[in-house]
Amino acid sequence: MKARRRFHREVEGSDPQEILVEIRDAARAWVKTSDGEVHADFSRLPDGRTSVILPSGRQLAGRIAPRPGGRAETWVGAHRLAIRLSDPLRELAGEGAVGSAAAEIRARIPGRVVEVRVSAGHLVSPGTTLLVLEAMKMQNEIQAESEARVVAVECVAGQAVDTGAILVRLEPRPAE
Amino acid sequence: MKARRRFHREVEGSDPQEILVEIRDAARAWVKTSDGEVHADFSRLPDGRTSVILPSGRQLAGRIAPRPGGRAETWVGAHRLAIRLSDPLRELAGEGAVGSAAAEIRARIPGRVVEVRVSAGHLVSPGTTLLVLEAMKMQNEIQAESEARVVAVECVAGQAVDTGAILVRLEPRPAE
Amino acid sequence: MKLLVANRGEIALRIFRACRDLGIETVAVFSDADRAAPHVTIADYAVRLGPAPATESYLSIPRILEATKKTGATLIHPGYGFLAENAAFARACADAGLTFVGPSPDAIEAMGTKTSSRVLMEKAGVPVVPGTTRAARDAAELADFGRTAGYPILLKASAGGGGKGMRRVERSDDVAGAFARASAEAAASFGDGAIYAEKLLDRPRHVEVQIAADRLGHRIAVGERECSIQRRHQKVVEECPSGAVGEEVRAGLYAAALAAAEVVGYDSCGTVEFLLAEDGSFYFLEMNTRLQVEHPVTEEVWGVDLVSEMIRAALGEPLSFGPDQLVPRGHAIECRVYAEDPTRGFSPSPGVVERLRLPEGPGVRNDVGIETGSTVSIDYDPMLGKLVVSGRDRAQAIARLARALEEYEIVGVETTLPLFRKLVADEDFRSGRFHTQWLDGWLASHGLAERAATQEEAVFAAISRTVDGTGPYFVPGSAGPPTRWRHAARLEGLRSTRPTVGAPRR
Amino acid sequence: MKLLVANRGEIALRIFRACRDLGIETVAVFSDADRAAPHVTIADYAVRLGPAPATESYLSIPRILEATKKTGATLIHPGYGFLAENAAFARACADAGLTFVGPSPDAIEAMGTKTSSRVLMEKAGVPVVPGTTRAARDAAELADFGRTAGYPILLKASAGGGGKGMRRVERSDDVAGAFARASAEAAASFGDGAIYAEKLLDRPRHVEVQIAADRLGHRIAVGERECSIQRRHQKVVEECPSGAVGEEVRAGLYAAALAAAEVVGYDSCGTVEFLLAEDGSFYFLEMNTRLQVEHPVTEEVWGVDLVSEMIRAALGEPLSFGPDQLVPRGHAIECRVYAEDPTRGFSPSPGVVERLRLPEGPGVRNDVGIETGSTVSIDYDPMLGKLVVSGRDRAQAIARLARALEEYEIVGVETTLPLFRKLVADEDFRSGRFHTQWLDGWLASHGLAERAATQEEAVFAAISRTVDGTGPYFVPGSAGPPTRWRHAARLEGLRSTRPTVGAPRR
Repeated sequence: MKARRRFHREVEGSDPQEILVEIRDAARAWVKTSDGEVHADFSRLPDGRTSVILPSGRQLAGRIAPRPGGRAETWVGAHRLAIRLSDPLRELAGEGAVGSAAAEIRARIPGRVVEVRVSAGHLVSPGTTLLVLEAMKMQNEIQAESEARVVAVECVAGQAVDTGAILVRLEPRPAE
Repeated sequence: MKARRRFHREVEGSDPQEILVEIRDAARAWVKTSDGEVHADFSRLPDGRTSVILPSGRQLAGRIAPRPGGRAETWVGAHRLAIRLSDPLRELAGEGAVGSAAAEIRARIPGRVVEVRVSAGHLVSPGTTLLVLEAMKMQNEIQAESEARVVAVECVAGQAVDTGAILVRLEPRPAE
Repeated sequence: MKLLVANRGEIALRIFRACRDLGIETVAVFSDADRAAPHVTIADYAVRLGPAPATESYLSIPRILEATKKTGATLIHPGYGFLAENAAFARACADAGLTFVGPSPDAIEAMGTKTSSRVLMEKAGVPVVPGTTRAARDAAELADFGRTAGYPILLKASAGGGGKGMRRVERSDDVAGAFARASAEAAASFGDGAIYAEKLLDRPRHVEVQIAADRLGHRIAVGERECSIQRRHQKVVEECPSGAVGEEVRAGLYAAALAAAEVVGYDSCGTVEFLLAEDGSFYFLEMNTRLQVEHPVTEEVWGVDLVSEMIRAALGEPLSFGPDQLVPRGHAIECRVYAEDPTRGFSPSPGVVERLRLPEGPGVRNDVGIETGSTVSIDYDPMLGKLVVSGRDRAQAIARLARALEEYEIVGVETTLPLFRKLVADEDFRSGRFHTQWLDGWLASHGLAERAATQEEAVFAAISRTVDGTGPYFVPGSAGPPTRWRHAARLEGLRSTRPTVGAPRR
Repeated sequence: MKLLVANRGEIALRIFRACRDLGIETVAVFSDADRAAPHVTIADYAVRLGPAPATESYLSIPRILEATKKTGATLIHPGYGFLAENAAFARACADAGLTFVGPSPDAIEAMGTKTSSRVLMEKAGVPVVPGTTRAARDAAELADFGRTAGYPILLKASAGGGGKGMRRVERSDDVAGAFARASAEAAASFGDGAIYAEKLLDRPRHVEVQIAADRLGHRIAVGERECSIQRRHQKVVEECPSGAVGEEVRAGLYAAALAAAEVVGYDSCGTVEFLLAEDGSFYFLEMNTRLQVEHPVTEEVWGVDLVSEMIRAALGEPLSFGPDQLVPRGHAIECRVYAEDPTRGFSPSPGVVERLRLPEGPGVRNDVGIETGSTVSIDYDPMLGKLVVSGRDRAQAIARLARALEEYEIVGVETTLPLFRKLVADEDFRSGRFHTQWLDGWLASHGLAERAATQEEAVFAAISRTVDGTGPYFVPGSAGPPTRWRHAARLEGLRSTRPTVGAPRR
């Protein structure tokens, strides 16, 4: 088993850090970061996780769980961690840019729209309730997360909506 | 999902009992035994077991675990049970005759072809190694299951193959 | 003998375990959403009720009674939620000649409407929170109460429980809107939109007393539980005993709880809930005439099996302990593990449980209703299970809770586990300084976002992704040097929900 | 602070859990056979020792000491087995400046040789089983003892434990052969072939007393355990308390155990084992100067955490309880789940654990060292883990044990679970009528073969096989008489590591 990959770790407020990995054999990986080079021991676990032992003896076991939209969750032990590893080679190969100017509020679970509180043109602030969605027998108030203007409301009260359905389109506006 | 199979339950000291099973749809099976006919509800469980609910409401969950030498263990709940079910139809027809005339040997998991041992025109017998596939760090010998002639080899040594990839095409020939 | 559990999830499993201990056969009922659920596949018998919606399955009295006929079940346990506090159901069971494992229909009815139970308690001399004593006809009636008693007030569903149909109201302008929403929610949850109002106590604790009783006249208070860690009036963490209760208050609570149970001739296991003010005064909230979600903390500390006792009592047998035979020991804490996203306002997170790893070892008890591969449906309450830890004292219980939470893995749906991991490290929680409004404030001021990876963890992630990319699990294909098309294959693998699905055929 | 566990399997996990409770970081060591084992993948740090054979890994003192240096571990816990009762190891740890979590090397040494410990006990006034007081030079010496004391006698390894190097001898003709075999076995197991002889008591019970002590002079007897269910002198089921011990005998056992511990200045957790005769007289067997496999039953009944106490004591802290603060409650039973085939003379059954489902719920504690997919190696003791159940009394504990055993699934290797399922239903076991030779007799007269499928189960099997055959899972042909071509299909399925490889689509 041999492989080599180059990752960029994206850290907010600073330049991405490069992490270079070479799998040397079935149990050894060579890793180069801005801190230097290390040899690490790794093992695939029977449940699909990977265990890595660093030169210090530090042992980490976890897995990368793929998610829709090309995302992946990084789990170490029982924790899901915040980390962004991009792969510049891949990006060259054609992955589209994620993110756009207009925010779309989507249903994260299937449910029924009970009430719509805003309409196009409304200015909303963090915490403003946009609409109420009933799901799993609970009334969930869907709220704005930032200062924004409502561009369009894409649902009506009483409507059943599926996961991912766009409910409201917002456009960012600067906080006053 | 439709299938029909006829089993002989071998019971020591008496004649084998016939059990006929027809899978009618994704959740219903029709079963005929010497006791009569019943419709049973079944469901595949996420862990690979099967749950069956008989007309009386009796629920049984368990699995058939394949074992060396063509044996299979029958587990119901936490118990492994003593039971012998043979399949006379399969014995008459041979495995290769089920379905189409030409058998396709496919990869069931992704791997790498290490070695190809046959080429088109070869006559093979049950147990003849057709090729060696490396997957999950193990070398797996892929063998013929019945008397057959190699129609085509669809892979080369060193090639990475994906789940479902056709490796070799066979055509049945009668046993001598 | 067969017992049918008219419920699902962890509580059905809990009751089945008690049945096995007592040598009683188990009968599960299920909706189409639950055909493959653990409560079905562990049962001796199982009967389909109907489609996923509860009204057509777990709330359908005729179908449940039909299931008892089909299987010959003579005992029926309602669990909690669904039909557990439905007097008509208890009556229908009795009419069908079944033994209902719970109190009499009259007791359920008397305690079932919060407004009428408050009147009952006042008569019995049990203190109640100031509030209206009947369902409000309109918002104006509630606003009247607000003016008299002073804001904030709390709107509550007469038929309610579990925080549903409950709304805190700060000023008279908000009464109408809150009434409408609470009433709609109550109607949806309980089939009854009746709402009444109570004065909101400042920083009270929720303390409740466990009652165990039989049909031979024995009735015992089996300790109290501390349930003040609540999110919007829904319990999140429960403990036994309560650190806020001294011996004198405890004696008062027991006496009040036994008086409440006495009034309705209570002869099963049940719980009397109180609000405890900072000055030690307490007020009757309601009596839950059923098995409580958080019963395990009492079981661990008091060494009893409440579900077995409940079944024995229903069969006419005496409690297996007398009032002086029980001695509490140590401390127990329960965390309710929900499929909710604590970083997004606890919105429900249905989906497939890709990976489940339960904590084990000393002081750990798991009551869960899922297994790896289970589908968490949007049709029901999103509770996955309960983690219950116990220890010699509260400090050891907390240490073990922290340890168990580090072992507890659920991947695939969002859960409340990250909340508990933060809570268990919180100084106020550790020192027991909290009240029923505490968690809402804590949540407003504490982030639950994922921790940023350390450098070591980043190295782990990079290695793991590289290994996955070349290994047999994640992305099919050879382990050779990357080329552009193979990268595409990896991306494809990442996008698919299952590691081996969707890669382009080569 | 970091603690290294010089062990593997369930006991390493048990000790790590105590470390987490105490806020101590965990260091695992492992052989090449255990790289992917749970005790490694749960640890904060992990260090490879060497190849699979224990002599090159878990028994290698230099490599273990090296691992403490590499990781900065200052505490070391030996678990049980391996180096747990090796005084040289304890000394080497002290010399390296490490804190050994266990008693002093002198105490280990004094109790390590059974013959010398017997002499010590006699001096301290603790009754010992009549026997020789030094290692036999030859068979004749043992035969002399047999003539004097009367047969049967028991040959035992001076350095021994766990039934190894032990032989029952019925008559003088058999002494020479038994001595040769016992000595060879002892040499292989302990590196010391010394053998002595004891009079064999008729139908005795094995009862042992748990000692908890610290380095400040506190020493407490924490109840007794009943370990009479043995197979060839190896414990199989353990309980707390012992049903054979009345208050008077119990007081005598505690006093004798404390006297034994006193003699060697014992300052950690340890166990003093006794044989209890039917008339209530008891005899010192040996003292195990380490954590005992069956310590959890004491923990459950007495509400203590013996491993935490052991670590605290090693750090110079006092026991966290006084002699009068502990009150036992209820009853606990432990079953040792081994990868052994009880239908084939308990031969080891290495292999891959295809499926593991642990029992859960009230009264169930799991201490296991495997997970689904784990490989059970032939290199080590085949214990997979321990099932520990507790209840209000022995009857409830037994009911819960039966329930837990019905939930406990291990597929892929043979285990002792079928034995426990039969035992738990046995009248003699249920009524507590057994002694150390009882199980051997029971096994000789009770079959453990699989139960024949009922007609309902046959229907299940037929449906399941049909569904499997059309679904994504591989099922080899029927279990009927093999034919040529089907045989090949089976071979093919078998040679692949996973059942789904390579079989042609049908």
